[in-house]
Amino acid sequence: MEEALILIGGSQGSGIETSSLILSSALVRAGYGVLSNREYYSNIVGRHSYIHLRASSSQLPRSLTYPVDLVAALDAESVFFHFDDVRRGGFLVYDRDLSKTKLRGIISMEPESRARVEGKLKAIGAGEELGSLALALEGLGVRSIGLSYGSIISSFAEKLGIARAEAQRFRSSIVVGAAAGLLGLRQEALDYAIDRRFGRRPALSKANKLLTALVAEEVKSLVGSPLRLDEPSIGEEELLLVSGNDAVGMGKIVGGLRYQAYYPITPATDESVLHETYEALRVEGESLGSIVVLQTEDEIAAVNSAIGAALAGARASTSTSGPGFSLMVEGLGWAGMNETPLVITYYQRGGPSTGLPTRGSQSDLLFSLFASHGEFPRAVISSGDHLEAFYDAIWAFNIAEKYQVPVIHLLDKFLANMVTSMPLPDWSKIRIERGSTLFEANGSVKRFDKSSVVSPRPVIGSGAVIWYTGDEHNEWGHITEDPVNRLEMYEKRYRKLQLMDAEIPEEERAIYYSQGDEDFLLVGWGSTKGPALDALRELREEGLAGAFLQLKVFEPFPARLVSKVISSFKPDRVIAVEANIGAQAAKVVAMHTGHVIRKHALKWTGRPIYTMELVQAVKRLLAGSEREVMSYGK
Amino acid sequence: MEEALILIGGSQGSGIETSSLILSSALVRAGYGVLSNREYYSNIVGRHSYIHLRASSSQLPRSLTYPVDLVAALDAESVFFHFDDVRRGGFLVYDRDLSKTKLRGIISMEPESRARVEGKLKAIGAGEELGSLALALEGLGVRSIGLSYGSIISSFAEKLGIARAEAQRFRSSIVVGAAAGLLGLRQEALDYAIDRRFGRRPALSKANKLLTALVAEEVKSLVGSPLRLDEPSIGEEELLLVSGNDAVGMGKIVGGLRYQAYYPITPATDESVLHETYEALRVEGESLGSIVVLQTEDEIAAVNSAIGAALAGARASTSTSGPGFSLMVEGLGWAGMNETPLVITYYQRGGPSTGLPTRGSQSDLLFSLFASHGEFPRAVISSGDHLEAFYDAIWAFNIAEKYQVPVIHLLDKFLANMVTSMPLPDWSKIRIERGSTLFEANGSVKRFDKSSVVSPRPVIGSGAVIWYTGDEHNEWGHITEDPVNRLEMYEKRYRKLQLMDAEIPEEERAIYYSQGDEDFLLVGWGSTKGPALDALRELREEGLAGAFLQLKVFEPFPARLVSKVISSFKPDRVIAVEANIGAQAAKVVAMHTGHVIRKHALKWTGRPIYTMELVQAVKRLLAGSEREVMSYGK
Amino acid sequence: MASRFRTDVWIDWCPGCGDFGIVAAMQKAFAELNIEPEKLAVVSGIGCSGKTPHFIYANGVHTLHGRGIAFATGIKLANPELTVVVSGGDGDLLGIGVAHFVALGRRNLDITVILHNNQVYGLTKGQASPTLKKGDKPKSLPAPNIQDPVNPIALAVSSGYTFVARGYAMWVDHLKELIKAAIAHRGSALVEVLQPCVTYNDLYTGDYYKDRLYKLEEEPGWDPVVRSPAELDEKAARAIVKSMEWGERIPVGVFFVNPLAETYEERIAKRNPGFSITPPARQPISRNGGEPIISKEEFRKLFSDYIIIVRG
Amino acid sequence: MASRFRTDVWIDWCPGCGDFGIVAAMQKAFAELNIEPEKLAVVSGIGCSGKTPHFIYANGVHTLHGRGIAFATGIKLANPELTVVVSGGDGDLLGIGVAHFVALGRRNLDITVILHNNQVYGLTKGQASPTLKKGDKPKSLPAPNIQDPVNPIALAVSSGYTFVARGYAMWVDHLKELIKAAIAHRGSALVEVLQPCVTYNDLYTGDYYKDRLYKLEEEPGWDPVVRSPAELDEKAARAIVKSMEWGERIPVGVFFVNPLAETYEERIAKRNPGFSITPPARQPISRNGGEPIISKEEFRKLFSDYIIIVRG
Ligand SMILES: Cc1ncc(C[n+]2csc(CCOP(=O)(O)OP(=O)(O)O)c2C)c(N)n1
Ligand SMILES: Cc1ncc(C[n+]2csc(CCOP(=O)(O)OP(=O)(O)O)c2C)c(N)n1
Ligand code: SF4
Ligand code: SF4
Ligand SMILES: [Mg+2]
Ligand SMILES: [Mg+2]
Repeated sequence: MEEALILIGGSQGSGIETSSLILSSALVRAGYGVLSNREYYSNIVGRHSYIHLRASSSQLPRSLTYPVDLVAALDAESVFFHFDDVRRGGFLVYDRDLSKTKLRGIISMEPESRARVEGKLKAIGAGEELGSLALALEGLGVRSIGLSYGSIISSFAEKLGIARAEAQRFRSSIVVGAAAGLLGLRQEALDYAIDRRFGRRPALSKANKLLTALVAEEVKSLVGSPLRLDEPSIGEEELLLVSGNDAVGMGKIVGGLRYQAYYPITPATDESVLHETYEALRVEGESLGSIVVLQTEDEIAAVNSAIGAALAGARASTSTSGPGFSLMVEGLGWAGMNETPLVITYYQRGGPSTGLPTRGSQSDLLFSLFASHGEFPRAVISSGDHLEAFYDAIWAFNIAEKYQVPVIHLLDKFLANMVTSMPLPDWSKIRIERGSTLFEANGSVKRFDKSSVVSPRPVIGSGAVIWYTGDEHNEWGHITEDPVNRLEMYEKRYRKLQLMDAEIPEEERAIYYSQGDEDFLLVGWGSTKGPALDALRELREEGLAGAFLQLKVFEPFPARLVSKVISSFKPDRVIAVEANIGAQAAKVVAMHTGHVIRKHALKWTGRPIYTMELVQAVKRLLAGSEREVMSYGK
Repeated sequence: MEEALILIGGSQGSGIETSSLILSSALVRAGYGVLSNREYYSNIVGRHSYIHLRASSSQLPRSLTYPVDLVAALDAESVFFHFDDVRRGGFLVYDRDLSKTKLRGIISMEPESRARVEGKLKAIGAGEELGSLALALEGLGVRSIGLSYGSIISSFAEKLGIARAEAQRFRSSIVVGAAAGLLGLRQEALDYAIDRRFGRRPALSKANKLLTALVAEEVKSLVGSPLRLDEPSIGEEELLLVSGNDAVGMGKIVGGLRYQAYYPITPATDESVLHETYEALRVEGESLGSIVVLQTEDEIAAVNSAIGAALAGARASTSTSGPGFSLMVEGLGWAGMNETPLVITYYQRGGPSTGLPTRGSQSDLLFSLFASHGEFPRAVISSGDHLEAFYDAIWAFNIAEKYQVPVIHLLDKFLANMVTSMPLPDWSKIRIERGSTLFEANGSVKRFDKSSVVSPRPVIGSGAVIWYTGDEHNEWGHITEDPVNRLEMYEKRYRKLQLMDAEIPEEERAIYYSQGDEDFLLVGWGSTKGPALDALRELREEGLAGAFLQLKVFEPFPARLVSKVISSFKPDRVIAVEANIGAQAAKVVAMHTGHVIRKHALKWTGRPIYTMELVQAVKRLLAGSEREVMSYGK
Repeated sequence: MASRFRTDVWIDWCPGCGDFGIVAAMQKAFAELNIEPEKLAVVSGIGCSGKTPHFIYANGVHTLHGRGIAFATGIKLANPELTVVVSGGDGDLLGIGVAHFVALGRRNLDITVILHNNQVYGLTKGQASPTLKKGDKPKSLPAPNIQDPVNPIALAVSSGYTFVARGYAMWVDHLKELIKAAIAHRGSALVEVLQPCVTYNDLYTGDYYKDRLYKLEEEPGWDPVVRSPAELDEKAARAIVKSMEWGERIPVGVFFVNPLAETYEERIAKRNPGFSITPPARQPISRNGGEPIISKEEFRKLFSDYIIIVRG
Repeated sequence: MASRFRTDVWIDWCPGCGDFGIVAAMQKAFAELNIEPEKLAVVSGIGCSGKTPHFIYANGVHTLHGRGIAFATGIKLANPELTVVVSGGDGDLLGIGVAHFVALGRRNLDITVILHNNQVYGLTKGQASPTLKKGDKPKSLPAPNIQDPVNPIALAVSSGYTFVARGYAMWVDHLKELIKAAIAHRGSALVEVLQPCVTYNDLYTGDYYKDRLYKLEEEPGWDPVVRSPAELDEKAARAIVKSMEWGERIPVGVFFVNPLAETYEERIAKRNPGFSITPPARQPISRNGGEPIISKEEFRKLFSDYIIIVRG
């Protein structure tokens, strides 16, 4: 097979994240491209979670889709949740010991979900028990592989010479072994992956290797390796295996981050944890610098202390998601008023309010564009994939310092938690641009000199003496309410929008994917990029040729380019693709260009947009529908 | 004269607010309509402040304009600031004792302003001293009336039999007397106004009456009453003399406010102070209810405690301006998520950040529309004048409860601090509509029953048992992450936008002022209404017939009506009039209708839009200009 | 019966979590106090602890991180007839929400706060909370904590809470009694609960507490109650000093009670007697199906200071 | 010379305002400590007090209401070589900003906080601030205050500030010495200043303070310094008890000093020694005019845990 789609399910806390990491590493080691997403509840232990993974022999995957080739379940709940995610001819690996488990016994399943699963079971004529479901699936063309996880653990314990209870700790490796067996993954790759994860604790390495090998063999002996992937043809010699949080975190570090403040929040925290881990920037015993990472008392302190650090000259940022950003907007305005290079990394999750804390959305675009009272320039950049996120993290700092504006780097939970095999960034594309930041200066300086739109910025500690205030101020940074100063200073700041618009190429702010022959256009942003491009590829195979316009920078908005592209299509052939209900990017387009995009493919269940549902949605939209709501995913 | 324009200047803390109140009351008593604005620095004592007042014999004025007929100055700074605000043929009343005061001696004047005044003095050939300026003005056709305030106080002290030092306390009444004299205002009206203000302290009443009469006589003996107003023809028997804060505060009380939380902030506090004063709702010893007014520890507590009160069934609100609202957005989102009838009264001031705390703007429209992460319905209502503000305060509660949405009532500092003579509201227009709020219920209730877009809302304490959470929830208000529930519950909430749009007549959301013969259109909102209508009247006299479209409700936006009106004009004959730099309402129009309004008359100095400058701006825009920036006012 | 206060929502805390004990104690306390679920509001912030209201059959308001007290304040003031209990995490109440925590004490509003002190941010995976001691390194931290802790008891006493106690999540019946006393007390009450977090906190475990906890009420001569105004400062100081005891012996029980202070409700009612007659939230605001309760004539009288009789 | 620290911005406080004394004391203290204005950052919140930085010739950062400490924290951590002084109102620091006030103490970061305690919100026209006592009715209040006050000294000591003092705005030289000591102290320092607000507060006036204030240093036997770890709790408790003294006699001077505690800077440097070599804000982040300081090869090594060598 050219590619494989795998779903691994188990309860929160049961180890499937590690399993997925090992499986992904092994696949990458063996030459495949990998993309995986993790879905989980806002819960520490007990609720259902799963990994949805795509491995490809021919490319680095950029989207996920259903159905999958394999569901490997650690518990009964995963089977009840996902049995209908498997394709005909696909496989289900489950724990035969749980055959008698009844749906109604799964207390961790929310009543709404349980009721629906119940209906589904009825529909396919399955009984309430797991065993009966496995049987019914066979009838539907899904091959159920019931292993006795208990016996596996027993024989594993015996072989390793450890107690059975201790052996249970390794239980999650069963699904890794099963997947490896079905995929025909070579053991060297698996061992490499396990060493990579547990290398510093050889006993764990050894145990995991043994258990996965054992299960892989058992599975192979039962069914062979029916999901064997084609020989890989990707041709990378090394790949990073990173989440979106990691990619941004690394980008910031390369970009010169020296101060990161945060208050814990899903799905942003992991980025700051990476910074904590690398705070000493130690390479072979030598330190390349030091990053201060401060866990603050709240997000208000996070943003404001980051502004303080920026005033002192550090590249400073804070990372958060919606609830945290909502608390940061007053600080954002101060930064805008004081022309401070602040970077806020904003991972959108399902809102409003606490919403779906561990699920994704693209519902904060308009908020990030207009947050805080009054008017001031800002930049808002959204990244379409991990590699973009890496570069954009650096770009955000450059824009912030060159134009002395706050920059919001907009990401989402999808990207944050998806783990991908990413090529090493191209160093020739990376520049550090600090604009007119001054580290040496002397005595009192007009911080807000009106003679240029961007005034030289001596940092505090440079030797200059300067003043800042959130009040309207004169060139010295002292308060003044004089109306003429107000007129000019306000406009000086606002003009930076024009300056950015003039200096940053529109082609970097909106990316047009076209072969020139398309008769419809998808307009999307952020993590819709992958599914949109993949959907277009599929649609083209079916004879429907569409182009993609990726909106990347929303402020300064590339209005001319966007206008040009959109007006080259018939109005009823332009479709906005967004993970929200309001078609927010489409609103921004209308605001800047007057083009009202009337066709929308939307999703707001908190789960990613999958390629196959987007394909369907686009077809229906092209056939006349005005609005398609996607909703696949548990 | 049909009307008079008066400017009274003095330093902050010197009593001009009281002077203006007395003068206004007297004018109203005498049958005139009055509108006045107060400009002041963010300072307690010492900086320059002034009142700009329009009195009319034929109507209740709705805008202010320059030049004025009279500048009456309590101090030298006021003369230096305002000498060029007087029309040719107009009057300056000043303190002759200060003739030797030099511009450079006025330390309270900001350097930017001083430099500009210096230039102006040079330009008219005046020297640095006040006396020299007064002289120069005479040459320019302004009649300078130099009174010795010192001698006035002395003879007043003598007449009253009090010490000279004590007599100084009444100094600010000199300008009242001077204005009264020039206007030929009858003493009965003045006495009435003074009694109204000091009635409970007869000694003060007596003193003020004496001093004003004394000065009025002196002025009359010098120049007569050259600014005598025509016989009034307005025909109201009673009028309210209220600020915008008062109008909103009274509206809320009539609307049933029972809980008001606030944290002090200009220019919102005065509304809450009114509520504190009237918390017992006592009429002739009998109490009609009780309002809890809570000064909280911050704005976060203000908004969230108001939500709590709303859950318990009280009509609850909080009032603030930009910095406070910035801290409220997280709470706003919770209210949206939980379908809570919360009213936030939002007085826009000059931003961004602390900005110009005591000046006005219309720069928070987009923020109020998109504040808080995630998507949820809200209503955003802006009032065009005091009477609207009164009715809208009630309307806001009705919408909030009928649709169970947070409502933002958008006002601005201009309206908040302008004092006007307002007719008593028409009781037949007032309804209290509480929608499906339930005060009696029983046991556990599905608070978010999906069977209707707006579910019945039992208040806490009604006898029901209900749950709320900022997380996505099921019909019972319990957390669920189920994707199908999410799909439906999210849309249930969002549909309220459609429902409001369907049920609230578009004609109440956008008001079209037209005689049917216009060939250009002004589009404005909030307190631009008055200047826009008055400017149109003047323009019509000059043969330019324009219509006015007042945008009143921005969410749910009256897109069809607005589209219809705008498209009935040539695109280059549509002009947005706004007190901001971004033409924010125009952006909202584009977002909803695709109509891009390309001509803008804008002002962001923090001072109100004056009729005469709008007239000029519109003329230039009609003649081809794309953008006119207004900036009149000190 | 406490079961009356159960819901059928599955409790998704980690097996063994101390929060189970807290909910059980709350349910029992409500039952024994004979509170009607309809007249009770349980308000929480965000965190593992924040989920509490969903597990209790009573009006439940699961609010924002750190803001439970602010919501509760509005509920209570709008309808003082309700019993209002706030349940929150240590991060929630003492970190992001500490301004409201302090403000409640200063008001002495009749609300009971139950503080789940597990020394970590549970729901975000075990970061240090404001009560974790400097130098402590529970398993979820990569390096020892470098901030000093806040002391909830001392902070509460000095903020003006008039009932301050500490319980232990695993001593459900003892905790229940503290909660009952706190609710019965008129004024702001804090019950800090030592709550083992089995997943992230391997320092302050059940084992840790087992040998160290002792009950103040069993301490000879311990009398936390302020019996005359003159005693106030001394009793407060003693409570604070007592609260510093943390080591071989850790006290639980009642640290401080001041029954003499006026509640906020009483303070308001003094100024505005109407407040205590009908709760603001339950006053009629309209009549005849939509007319405002204030007629035009009453408006005229109420705001006569603003009205000018024109004699043109 | 203190005049070196003056600016030519007109000071627009009310004539007679205590804030004049505070600025004068600050300027003198800076001069006598020989601090370079270029290496000094004066950070404030919003209020009358918030305007302070504009009147001082040194880097000035006039921030948001309640947030001065948060800004200052970032400045100090990014460049620990700077002297950082926060000047804020009582509403600012103890009301809306109290979470940051507490957090600073918990960190013991080397920042000095000067608290303008005038018992009112000056700039918004005299509402009660968190330090106003219950029952007090200064002329700006329509009715007596109904909330209990917070005690800044007690709160600072219990939050972990390692230098805690109180001065009086009108005793400029005495105050100056306190400020000097606070700045010289390594760690979080609070100087509360009793500051008459002549416009709104007619209770706590110069006259009021005149006969009541006394200096702790003149009190026989008063020793606020913690000289060994064993003394810590006792000295802290004594400071807190002392701070409750408010009536016929009101103490000013140093309440508490703990020179033994590690500063936050030291705590970080332990984990990350690079921090104390070059301040983060002053480290080069690029070379050759734009290349990142981290080369691709170094990136590969730094993040080797994330790199997979493909053996396809
Ligand atoms: C404004 C905001 N910031 C951050 C979060 C993320 N968050 C959720 S729970 C939590 C901490 C919970 O810790 P604690 O209050 O101690 O409660 P526990 O989970 O330990 O019961 C945080 C930071 C949030 N929900 N809202
Ligand atoms: C977020 C926010 N809320 C409210 C205000 C309005 N405000 C300005 S100054 C002030 C109070 C100042 O009191 P305090 O901190 O005691 O300082 P003082 O004026 O007494 O020196 C307030 C509430 C603001 N600027 N920002
Ligand atoms: S993480 Fe800790 S506090 Fe949260 S449920 Fe688990 S054990 Fe309880
Ligand atoms: S209002 Fe009070 S604190 Fe503010 S400047 Fe005047 S006297 Fe000083
Ligand atoms: Mg906790
Ligand atoms: Mg103050």
